[in-house]
Amino acid sequence: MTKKLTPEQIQQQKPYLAWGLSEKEYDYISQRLLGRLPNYTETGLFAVMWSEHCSYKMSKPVLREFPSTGKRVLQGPGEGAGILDIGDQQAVVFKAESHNHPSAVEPYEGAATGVGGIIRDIFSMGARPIAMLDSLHFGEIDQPRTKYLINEIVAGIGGYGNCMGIPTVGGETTFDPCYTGNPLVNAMCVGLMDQADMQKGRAQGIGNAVMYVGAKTGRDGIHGATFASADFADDKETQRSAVQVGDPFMEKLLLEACLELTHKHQDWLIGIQDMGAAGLVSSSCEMAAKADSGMELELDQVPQREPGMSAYEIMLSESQERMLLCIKKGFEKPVQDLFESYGLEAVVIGRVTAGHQYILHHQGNKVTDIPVSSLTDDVLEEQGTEVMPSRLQQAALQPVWQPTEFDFAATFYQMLQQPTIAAKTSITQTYDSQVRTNTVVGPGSDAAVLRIRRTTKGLAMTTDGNGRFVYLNPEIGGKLAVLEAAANLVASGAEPLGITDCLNYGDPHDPEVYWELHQSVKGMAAACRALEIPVISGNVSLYNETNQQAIYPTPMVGMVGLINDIQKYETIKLKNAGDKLFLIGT
Amino acid sequence: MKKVRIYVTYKESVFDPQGETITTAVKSLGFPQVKEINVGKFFDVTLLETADLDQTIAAISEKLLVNFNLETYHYQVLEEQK
Amino acid sequence: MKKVRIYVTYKESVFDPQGETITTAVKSLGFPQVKEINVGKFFDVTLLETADLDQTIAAISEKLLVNFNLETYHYQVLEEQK
Amino acid sequence: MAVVVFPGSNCDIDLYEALTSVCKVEAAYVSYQQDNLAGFDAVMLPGGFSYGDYLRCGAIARFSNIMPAIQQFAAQGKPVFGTCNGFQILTEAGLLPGALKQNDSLKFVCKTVALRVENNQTVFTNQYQAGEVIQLPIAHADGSYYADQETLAALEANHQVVFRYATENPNGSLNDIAGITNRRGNVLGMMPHPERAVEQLLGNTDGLRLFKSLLAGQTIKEAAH
Ligand SMILES: Nc1ncnc2c1ncn2[C@@H]1O[C@H](COP(=O)(O)OP(=O)(O)O)[C@@H](O)[C@H]1O
Repeated sequence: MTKKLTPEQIQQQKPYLAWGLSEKEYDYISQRLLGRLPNYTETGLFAVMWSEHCSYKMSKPVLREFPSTGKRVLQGPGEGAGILDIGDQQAVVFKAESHNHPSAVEPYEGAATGVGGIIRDIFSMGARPIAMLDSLHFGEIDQPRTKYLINEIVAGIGGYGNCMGIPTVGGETTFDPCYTGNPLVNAMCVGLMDQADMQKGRAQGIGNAVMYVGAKTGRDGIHGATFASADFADDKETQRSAVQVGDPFMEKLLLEACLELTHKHQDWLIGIQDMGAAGLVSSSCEMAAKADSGMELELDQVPQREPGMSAYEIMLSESQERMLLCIKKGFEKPVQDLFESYGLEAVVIGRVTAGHQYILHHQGNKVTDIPVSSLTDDVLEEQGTEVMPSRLQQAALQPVWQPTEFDFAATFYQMLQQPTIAAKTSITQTYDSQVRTNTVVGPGSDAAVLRIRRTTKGLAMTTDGNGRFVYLNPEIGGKLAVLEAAANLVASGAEPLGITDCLNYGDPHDPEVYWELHQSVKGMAAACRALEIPVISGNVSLYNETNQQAIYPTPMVGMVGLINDIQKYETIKLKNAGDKLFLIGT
Repeated sequence: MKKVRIYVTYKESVFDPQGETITTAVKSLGFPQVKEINVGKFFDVTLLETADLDQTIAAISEKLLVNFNLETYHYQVLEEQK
Repeated sequence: MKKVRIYVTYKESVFDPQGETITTAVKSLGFPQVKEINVGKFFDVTLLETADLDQTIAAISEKLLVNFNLETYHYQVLEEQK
Repeated sequence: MAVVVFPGSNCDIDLYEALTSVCKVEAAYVSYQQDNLAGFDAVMLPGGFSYGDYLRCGAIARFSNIMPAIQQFAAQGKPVFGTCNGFQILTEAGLLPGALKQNDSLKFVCKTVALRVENNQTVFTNQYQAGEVIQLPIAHADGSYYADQETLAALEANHQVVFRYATENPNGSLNDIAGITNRRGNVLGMMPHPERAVEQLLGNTDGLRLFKSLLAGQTIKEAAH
C-alpha cells in the first residue's frame, strides 16, 4: 500500500494529477472551499467526486437542453432513476447505465456488474424491477477478440439478469469497426411501483442512523490511485485484481429485503441509495447533500472483506451489491433483524449530524472534515470548446451523392446478411425473457410489451440508437434516435411516456467530440420537445476511445410507453396472406 | 504421452461469492471446524510428448484456460505414460 | 489447521460437454499435440485439526460437495499449518 | 397449494399467479425456513436460482428446513411438483432419480419447445392425451438429464418419463427426457415451465392442463369466491 503523503507533500508532488484532479481544481479546493490543504483521504475523495463520471462537470451544461418536466413526471433526473405517473396510483421507474470501460477490460463481470448496478438504482426508488433491456455495440464479428467480447458480455448480462429473475425483454446489437477496442454495453432497467412507496436517496434528521447493508467492502474497482495503471497493463504478473465480481444471488436477497423495508416499514426509513460508482463516498455525501445535512461516519464499522484497508480504499471501493440507508433513530435493531432474516448484514456506520460537515473517522483518527457540498455542489463546471469535425466540413463541400444503379434484390439480400440487421436470436435466447410471466411481446419485435397485472394496461419499451447516423450528422442523428424509439413504441400500440439515455462519446476535451455531443443532444432534445416526451434519467459515458480514435458518437435512447388496453398491443409480424401493406410518412 | 494438470483459481483479492456461499452451507450442516472453502477448477491435459512442454502449457493456459483479469494458474505434470 | 484439497470430476461414463468444447478449441488454436482435456473442480478446505479428518472430509464431500449420480472425488492433504 | 420459496427462487410468483389468478385455487408461499406442510394438498417447487446455483443447482437448497416436510409429504403419496430449479432440487434431494447437468451448448437457453406427453396416467397429466405434442417454454442452463443406464431403463419400464422433447433436444438430456416422476407417480420434476403457459395473453396455454389435472384429482380445494 502506498505510504500516505502529508498535505504538504500532496501539494508539492501533485499525485492528484494522476487521480484525475487538475491543478486548477486542487487550488480551488484548498484555497476557496477548504481554506487549507486537503489531506490524503480528502484529496482522494475530491478526485473521485469531481470526476466527470460522478460530477458531470463537462456534460451538465449540455444536459440542461433536455426537457425533463411533464404532467406525468413524478421524479426527474437527479435520483437513482426517473419516475412517471401511469395512473391508478402506480408509476413506472426507469434508467439506463453504461458499463463500457469495465466491459472492455473484463467483459463477463463488467457487463454483469453493469446490470447489477442499474437494477439497484431501480429498487432503491422503491420499485420492483420488471424488465431489463440492453444496447450493445461491437466491432466486426469476424475478429476473434470481438467474438470473445460478444460471448462474454452477453453471458454476463444474461447471467446476472436470469439469476435475479428479471426478464431481459429487448435491446439492440450493432457491429461496426469503430467499437472494436471499445465495445458499448448499455443496460436499462424498468420498474413498477405504487406511488405511495416512492423513496429518495436522502439522509436527514439529526441523530438518525446511516446504515450499510449488503456485501462486504473489498478493494475492488478502486480508481487509478492504489492500483497503478501498470497493474492493468500486465495483469498476468500480479496476484491482485481490481475487477469487481458480481454476485446476483446476493443482489436478489438485497432486492427482496429492501423492497420489504420500503413497502412495509416506511416509518423506519428516511432514505435509501445504492452504492454505485465511487461507492460509499458518493452515496453518503449525495444523501447528505440532497437533504442539506451533515454526516459523520465511523469507517471501522464498515464490513470489510480484506484486512488493512485504508480510509481511502474503504470510501472509494466499488464492491457490488451494497446499499446505504438512512434509518430513523431507534429503529436500527428491527432493520438489522429484517436484513438478517434474508441472511444479510446491516450495520450502523454513522449518523446524520447538525451542520453541513462531512466527517470520517478511521482507527481513532478524524481522516476527513470537509463541507458536504464541496464534494457535490461546488464542483467547477467545465465549458467544453466546440468545433465542427473536419470530416463534416469537408463533406459539406462535396456534391450530394446520387445512387445511379439499382439492383433491389441483391441489395436486399446483402442487407439481410449484415450482422447488424440479421436476427439476434442467438443472443436473446440466452436471456430469460419471460420470468415473472408478464412478457406479452419479448425480443424480436419493435418493442417489448409487458402487461401490468391486475390492470388492463401494459408497458412497451425499447432501446435505440444509431451511431453511424449521429456520426454523419449529430443533430439529425440525435433526432432520429428519439424518433426511432418513439416509432417502435407506437408500432407496438403504446403512447410514448418518457426516455432515459446513455450518451456514449469520446474524449470531451477534443473540440470535435464536444461538438458532436452538444449537437446530438440538441437534436434529441428537439425531438423530445416536439413529441412532448421528457427525459427523466440518463447516464454519460465519455472517453470511449482506443489509441486516440473515438467511437462514433452513440447516444442510446431507452423509451417506455403506455398501452391502455393490453389486448390491443401490436407486433411486427405479418399476420395474413393477402393483407395490404401501407407505407406511412415520408 | 504426458498428462498435465493445470490448476486455475481466483486471484487472492478477487471476491468469490460461490466459495463464500459453500463455506456458509458447510458450516451450517454441522461442520463448525471448517474455516474456509475456496473453489477452483482444474484441467487435465493429455498431450503428446514435446520438448517445449512448459511453453505449450503456458500458451494454452494464457490463450484459453485462464482469465488473467481474475484468475491465476499453476500446473503439475501428473504422470508419465508410455 | 489443515488444508485439504478435494477433487471432483465427472464419472468416466458421463459426457462432459465443457471438456469436449475446450479440447476442440485448444486444438483449433494450433495445438494439435493435445489429445484430450478433462475438466474438474477442486475445493480447498481449511479446517481445524481433527482426529477424524478422513471421516470429516468424506462426510462433507458425500453430503454436499459431490453428486454421486454424476461425480466422483478424491482428496489430498495439502500442507501442515501451525 | 404450497409454493415453496428458497433464497434465490424467482419463478415463485409465476407459479403462485398461475394457481391463484388463473386456476382460482387457494395457494400460499411457504418459506424454506418452515418445517411444516400441514393442511396443504400439493407442494410446488418453483424455478429460479436457489443459492445462486452455486456449487450445483439445487445442491444447497435441499438442506433447507422445509425439505424433511416435503419428503414426508411425498412419502404420504401427496403430489409434489418441481419445475426447473424445483426439478433440480428434487433430484439433489433424492426424491427423484438422476441429476441435471449443464446443457450441452454450455449456454442458458430460453425458448419454447415441443414436448410429447408420454404418460397421461398421472395426477399431473390426466388432462392431456397420451402421445399429445404440446409447446412449453424452457429457460435453463443446467437441464441435461442424466442417470445411469439401469436407472434409465427402470424409468422407461415404469413409465416414469412423463414428458419428452419431441422435435429437438435443447440440452442433451438422455432419452430426450424433459420430465419424470418417482416410481409411485406423485412426485413430478420437469425442466419446462408449464406455469409460463397458462394465459392466452402471453401466447400459450398448453401448461394449463397440468394444473387442471391436479384439480381434477378432486383433492385440491377451489378458492372461495
Ligand atoms: N442485445 C439484445 N438484447 C435483447 N434483445 C435484443 C438485443 N438485440 C436485439 N434485440 C431484439 O431483437 C429485435 C431486433 O432488434 P434490432 O435488430 O435492433 O431491431 P430494431 O432496429 O427494430 O430495433 C428487437 O426486438 C430487439 O429487442
